Amino acid sequence: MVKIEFLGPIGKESIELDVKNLKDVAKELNKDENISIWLEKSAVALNDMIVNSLDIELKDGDKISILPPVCGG
Amino acid sequence: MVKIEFLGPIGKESIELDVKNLKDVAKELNKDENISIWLEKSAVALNDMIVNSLDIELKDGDKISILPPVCGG
Amino acid sequence: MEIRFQFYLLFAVDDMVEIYKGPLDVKDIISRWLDECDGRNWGAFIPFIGIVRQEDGIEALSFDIYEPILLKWFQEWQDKAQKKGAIVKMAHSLGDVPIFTSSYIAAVMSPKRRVALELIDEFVEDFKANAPIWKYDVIDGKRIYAQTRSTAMDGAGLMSKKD
Amino acid sequence: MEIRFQFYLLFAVDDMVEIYKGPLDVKDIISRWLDECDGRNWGAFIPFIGIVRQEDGIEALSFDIYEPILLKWFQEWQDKAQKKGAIVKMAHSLGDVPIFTSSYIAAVMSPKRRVALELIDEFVEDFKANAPIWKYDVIDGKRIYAQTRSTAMDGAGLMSKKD
Repeated sequence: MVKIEFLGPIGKESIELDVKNLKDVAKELNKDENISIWLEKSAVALNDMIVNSLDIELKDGDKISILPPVCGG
Repeated sequence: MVKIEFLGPIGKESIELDVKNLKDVAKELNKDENISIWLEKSAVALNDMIVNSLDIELKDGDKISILPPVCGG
Repeated sequence: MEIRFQFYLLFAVDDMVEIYKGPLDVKDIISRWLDECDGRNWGAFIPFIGIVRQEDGIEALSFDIYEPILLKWFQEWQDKAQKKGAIVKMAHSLGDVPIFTSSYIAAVMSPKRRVALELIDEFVEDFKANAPIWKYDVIDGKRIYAQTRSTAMDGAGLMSKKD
Repeated sequence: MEIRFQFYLLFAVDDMVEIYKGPLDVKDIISRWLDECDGRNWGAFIPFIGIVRQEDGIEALSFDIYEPILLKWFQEWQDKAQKKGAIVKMAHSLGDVPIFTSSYIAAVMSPKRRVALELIDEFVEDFKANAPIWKYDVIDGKRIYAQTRSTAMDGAGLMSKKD
């Protein structure tokens, strides 16, 4: 199982998914319209590292974070 | 009479000259080697305004300042 | 700035990143950072102090922070600064920050003036674009995501259907 | 910075230019300038703090200032800042400033971050190039003109024989 966290204004509780790679996570998340509208402008982190490809295998216990547009300061 | 001030490291007392324009001042100052070596790298102010031309007539009481290279901060 | 609030430090990492609950005590933070400069032979110290402006009827701004990625983002900047002989520092607020108070201080200390001036600019701009912090306007006690002022982070859209 | 010196304000012009005999009391100056920000709806305050470095065996730097032209130079920058909705401020030392103490603070207050970051850079750089201030190294109590670090002002050479 991998854990998906939705950060900041997405305002959704974390979920757990039984998936093998990041592509599968993307596929699952796009099924929910309340999430998919955030995805086009959100960055993705795997275990707190920003990733730039979906071709990444996942292992049990991995944490994926969805980071919507930011504005610090 | 116009007054010539030598600022900062030039370390020379002010002098007074009986001249009619800035060109005459330049001519006079270039006669003194201890001053002329500063002139090529010094800016010139007339009554505390930096000037960019020597074609300026002077009147009695004018103050000319010679400003050598600066380094504030 | 007149002190009308209590200041709560939540955590500090290696004396580099400080996160506070609510507004920053600017004088205290700058004063401590100046003390750190003392005798260290820095030639230039430039803090950038961000203050919450009164506009669009807001009473405060409010912030969420995702600390693990913030600290990684910051460490990369510290490494970049160190290569130029400089260091960077930052303080930021979590939660509500009333108008006219400070939510953000970034700073550079460097032997050289040019390095410091360039670094503070790049550091603050990249902070705005990529630090994992989310801003909300507080109006009538409600927290409204500052969507139009927010910036998609580098690499955003990776999971978008369109791809 | 630990206060080991007495601080002497020589004069201040319209709360914008402050000239001190000897080193600057950085905390006091920054603190007062922050108080001036309070409630004025500035969004960004950036001070640049210049500190005398220990190098080449100097015990202090020393400064001459020609105030009339400094104030005119400053007023032009104030006008430039005002057109962008910002203000600039500065404090500088006259005479000797020991190593590890501050001789120079410049600052920008602006509603906008970008304006403040660009202005502090331009203001500090033009200060270095054109403010009528002369720097000396103090070594063994002697005052030596910092010739190689000095910059000929805009328009220099007007009276040179070569022209």
